[in-house]
Amino acid sequence: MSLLEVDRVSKSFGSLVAVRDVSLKVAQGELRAIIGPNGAGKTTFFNLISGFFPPTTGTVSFDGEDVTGLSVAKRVTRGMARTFQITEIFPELTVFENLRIGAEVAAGYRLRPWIGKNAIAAVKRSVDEILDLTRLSAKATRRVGELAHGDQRAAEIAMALTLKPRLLLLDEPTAGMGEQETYEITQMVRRLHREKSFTIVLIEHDMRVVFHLADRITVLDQGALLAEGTPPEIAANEAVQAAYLGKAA
Amino acid sequence: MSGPFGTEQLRRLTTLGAIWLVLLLAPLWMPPLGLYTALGTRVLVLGLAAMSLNFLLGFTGVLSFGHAAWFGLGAYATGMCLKWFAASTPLGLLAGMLVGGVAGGLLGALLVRRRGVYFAMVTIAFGQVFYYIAFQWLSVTGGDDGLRGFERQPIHLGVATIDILNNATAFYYFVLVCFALTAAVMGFILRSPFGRTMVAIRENERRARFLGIPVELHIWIAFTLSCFFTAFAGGLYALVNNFADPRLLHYSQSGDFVIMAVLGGMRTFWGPLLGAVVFVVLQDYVSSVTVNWQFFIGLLFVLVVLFFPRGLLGFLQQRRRA
Amino acid sequence: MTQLLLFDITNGLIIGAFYVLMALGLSLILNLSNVINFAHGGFLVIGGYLAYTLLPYLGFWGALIAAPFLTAIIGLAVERVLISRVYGRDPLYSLLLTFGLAFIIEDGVRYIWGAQGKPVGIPEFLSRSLSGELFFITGYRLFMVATATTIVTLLFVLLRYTRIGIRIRAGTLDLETVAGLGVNVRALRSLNFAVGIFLAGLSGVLAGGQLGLEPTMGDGLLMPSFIAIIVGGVGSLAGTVLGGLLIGVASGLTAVFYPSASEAVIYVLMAVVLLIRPRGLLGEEGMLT
Amino acid sequence: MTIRSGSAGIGRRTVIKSAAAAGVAQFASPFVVSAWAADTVKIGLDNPLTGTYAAPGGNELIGCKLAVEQINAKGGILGRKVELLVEDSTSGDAGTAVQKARKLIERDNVDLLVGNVNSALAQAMAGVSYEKGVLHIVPGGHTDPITGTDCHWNVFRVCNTTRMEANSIVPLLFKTYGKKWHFITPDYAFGHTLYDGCEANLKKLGGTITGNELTPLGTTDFSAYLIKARAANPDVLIVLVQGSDMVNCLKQISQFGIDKQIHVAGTQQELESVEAMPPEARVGIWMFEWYWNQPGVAGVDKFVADIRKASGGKVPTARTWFGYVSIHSYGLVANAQKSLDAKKLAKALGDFQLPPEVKVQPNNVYFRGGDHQLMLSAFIGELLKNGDGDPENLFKVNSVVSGDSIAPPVSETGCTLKWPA
Repeated sequence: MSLLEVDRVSKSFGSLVAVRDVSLKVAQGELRAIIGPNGAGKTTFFNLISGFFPPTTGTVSFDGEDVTGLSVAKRVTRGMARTFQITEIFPELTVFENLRIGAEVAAGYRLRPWIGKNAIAAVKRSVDEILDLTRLSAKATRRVGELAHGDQRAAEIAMALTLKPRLLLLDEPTAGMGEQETYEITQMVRRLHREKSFTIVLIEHDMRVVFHLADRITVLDQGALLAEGTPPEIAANEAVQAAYLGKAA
Repeated sequence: MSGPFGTEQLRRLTTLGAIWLVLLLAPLWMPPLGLYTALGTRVLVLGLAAMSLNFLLGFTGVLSFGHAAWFGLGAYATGMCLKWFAASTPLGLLAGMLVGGVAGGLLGALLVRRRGVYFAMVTIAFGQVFYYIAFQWLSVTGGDDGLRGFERQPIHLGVATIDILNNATAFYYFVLVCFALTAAVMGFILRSPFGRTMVAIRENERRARFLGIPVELHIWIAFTLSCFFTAFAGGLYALVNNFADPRLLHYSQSGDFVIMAVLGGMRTFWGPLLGAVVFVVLQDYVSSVTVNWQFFIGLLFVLVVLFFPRGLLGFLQQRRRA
Repeated sequence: MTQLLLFDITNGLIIGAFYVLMALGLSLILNLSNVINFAHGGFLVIGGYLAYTLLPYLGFWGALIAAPFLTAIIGLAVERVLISRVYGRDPLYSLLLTFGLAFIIEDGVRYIWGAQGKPVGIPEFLSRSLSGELFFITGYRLFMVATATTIVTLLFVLLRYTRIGIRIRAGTLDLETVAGLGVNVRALRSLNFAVGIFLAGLSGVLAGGQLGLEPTMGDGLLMPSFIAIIVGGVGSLAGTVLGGLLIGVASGLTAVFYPSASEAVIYVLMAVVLLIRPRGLLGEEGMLT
Repeated sequence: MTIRSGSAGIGRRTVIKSAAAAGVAQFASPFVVSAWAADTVKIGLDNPLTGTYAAPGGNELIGCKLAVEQINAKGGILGRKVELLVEDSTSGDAGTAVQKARKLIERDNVDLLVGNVNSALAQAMAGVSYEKGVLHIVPGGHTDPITGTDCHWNVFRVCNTTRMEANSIVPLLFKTYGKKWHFITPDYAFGHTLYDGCEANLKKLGGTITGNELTPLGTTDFSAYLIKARAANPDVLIVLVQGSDMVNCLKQISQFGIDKQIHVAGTQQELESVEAMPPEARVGIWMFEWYWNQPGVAGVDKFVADIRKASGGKVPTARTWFGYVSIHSYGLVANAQKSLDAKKLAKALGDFQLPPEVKVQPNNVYFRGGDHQLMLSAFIGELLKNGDGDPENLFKVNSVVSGDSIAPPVSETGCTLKWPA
């Protein structure tokens, strides 16, 4: 049975319909890419899944539970974590401090006025683990605001990881990156998927990345579901080509 | 992070040591400078209020422009408790803290969804409600004439009794102890996981939310705590004057607290205390020199906003970082 | 009794009309520049005193026109030199800045004109009552209402049908986009601010005819207009008008039936409104939060 | 650093620069403060100079300054120069007022504390002066408790009690205007006691009260109250509000033409307020606590002339006189007793008769020993729409009632002085 199940969700702002009757099933351990031309409603769709705002119609269920009405915080505790197209971090804090907040929340300490030595040690351990996993250990004491764009993106993903998510939602992880950075992030996502077997849904523009990573691909166009399938299937799909070429032309 | 959260242990300890040394010796070094103990006491109390406000403003990034209300409520409650219920200073302070804090907490629940200017406006307006209650409910508050007829009571510690009423120095140290305790609690909270979520909200509310922090709840808690601390300071202020008047709840008082916090450096823990020192001493001094002191205080506001937005300590830190 | 009630409601509306005039200026500035102008009361006082000074030379009508313009010019200078520097920064700073300005203005006025109150004479024919029965409706108060009504109408026409006005309204909703369209936002804000201060000055002159001028008279009038905006709903000028009239009537009535709450009542009103409609009566979702 | 106008009679504003310099000097050298104490007699004035009470406070300051200059010209007190340390108490912030009182007493150790216009602040200050056992004269705070239920051995008051005001004028108003009265009363202690005084008198005379409008301090628009008052249709509308409230109230009364239909009058009236009103608003019979135009009374002309010199041509008001009296009475007893001991001087001030050049009015004026209240006359008369002879002559005095004839006996004030051992 699938971990994430989106059933015919729509979202309209006033007269504008941003997402129309889109459904999606993501299986445990799968890496799903969502693509589509600009304005296809990818990010809006993401926001519906992560609870940024509620859908106008339709339901979102996570691990068999209907989470449509749940707040962001509740979804996070259920195991959903996301990143944003425009990096969202705590610029004034160091990388370590950034991650520690996530780790403490995940450990259920967020309301604690104090935590014991062991707890502190445990938090540090999990943070170090993730720093290591994301190759950020060397920069742990730097203020995130001062890091390079690529590292900031990595740090944001690392923060999401501190939540020990069962589903990782990545909104254009390679946005605004150079060749090298893109390669590194791609490798990182790959590791997370292959080695740590995270279930991941990502929006991506860079087709190389998509076809390199994705198990399955969902294509949105003008807010509606255009196609879904394995990379080869999508590559062969005329409708998809039309949509992209149409946009290109 | 800064202040007591500074990275280098040593520097932090030395600053801490210096601050406490200066505070402890105040009664010795102030008179020769033409200052006086009572002024020191007042600075401590207002400084504590500014730090309490900054607990919210500087570390959660939420601007309340109505904190005078909780300050004043604390003062009145303390006064009334001393006047009508029990001639006990600690009890009075406790009452002040509870009344101000609870009132703040209740109203806070209505406000937490607002942000920015709107939050500021609504806090001002609600603050004024309490101002006018104090101003017009004569039978209880004494109205414009203020609440009189109570005195701070000696402190009984099993072995000895400390006369904080007639001995200005003794009272200073009493206030200093209260100050130290509250500051300790604040510092403690700010270093806890909860404290870190406050900073997270200040730094990036959206990210905080998507790290699974229920932002409204945390802002509300921070606001309420801040109200408790402020009300406690208000209680102390009632003791300083043996008097409470509506002016304490007026929004211009809130303005004073905010400027103290900003002037000293609102991203730092001790900044507001420094701000209070500068502000109170300056006001006390200038208002003796010229009838037009308000002009200079106003000018101070303008200059701080234009040239020291990060405050004195913030300014120093930038220099250090650079 | 019912007649008394009627009188008080009418009277409340008259008072409200004045609040509206002052609140509109405040509201304009808040909406476009996201600045709560604490110094608004100060500018009101300046307007009043300028009128007092000009009166001997220009007469009442001359002063009525000239004083607000001079105030607006002062306001414009202040905006260019100081306030424009905090646009786009944390609202904290604009609050503190105008807060300080309020101090400076009050003290400046006391320095120039003295602490002693000053009378502003008004034309004889205006200072008479309509009739013995409706004694509380004097020519002057009618004139105030008329002025307020005219200004409100003008303002709304301006905002609906002129290019500037439409830009100001658009800017209120989404400044970035407006800037994107190549509108000179800085000039737009300055103009808007000047208009706001003009209204403050005008209120000052009108108040001078009704009240004794006094350096501190600003504070007393600032808060009600402030509440008018919150009650009416931040971001909505129509709301401001409604709010102004409402608190006018509210304070007028309580003054009669429960005087000891006559000041507090407008805050209670506000609290109630905010509980029922967090955005204020005509405030729209998503504005200034 | 504090202004020491006594030493040179410097105007307050001109002092800034020099004062600032001196201030630096003082911060620099620890010994300045203590150095002062020895050679001069220090009087601390802690009174409003900003806010709503800035005008009366400013006038009291002028009176104090003149007195200090005169005393110094005559060789000071006990041969020592008098210096006046001026602090702005603000108009309503008790915290500041108390702070300044402590500053003056603890740091500058003044020999006499003077203030405050605002009764509430005056009482807050009295708390400090009593605690420290420093002689304290209240020039212009009217609420009764200061020399009544809350009286202290070290506190003296120059201006009237509200009860004296009521007693001085109510009978006359009753006789001239009629028996049905309606009140407009400021809603704080001063107003309440004043109203009670009037009510008591009126009851005694068999008058009736059609209503009492309690208006919050700082009310700007009185229309609602006036509508109600007019509906009650009394013979007299008594206005008890003070300062700018009084100005606004009378202004609106005249605009509504109420003074054409009902008699308008009140108890205490001050030149500061009258000058702030437009001519048409200057109506009715009132009581002044001192008035400058007293043809043929010893010392008045000289006093007026001196004040005019000091205040850029403006005449002294009752406030100016309060300040003047406060300082002089202290100087006189101190020199008479050859001492600065607070208790000794307090004893001596009791029943101390002011000499002509200080009281500047016909009747006897003295501090009553029992409650330390000055027995000053009430000047009863009518407001003049326009200055008669002098633009500032806006009041026609009909009678000058001596203080002891209007003051309730000490036994009724509720004051019992407790002297320190």
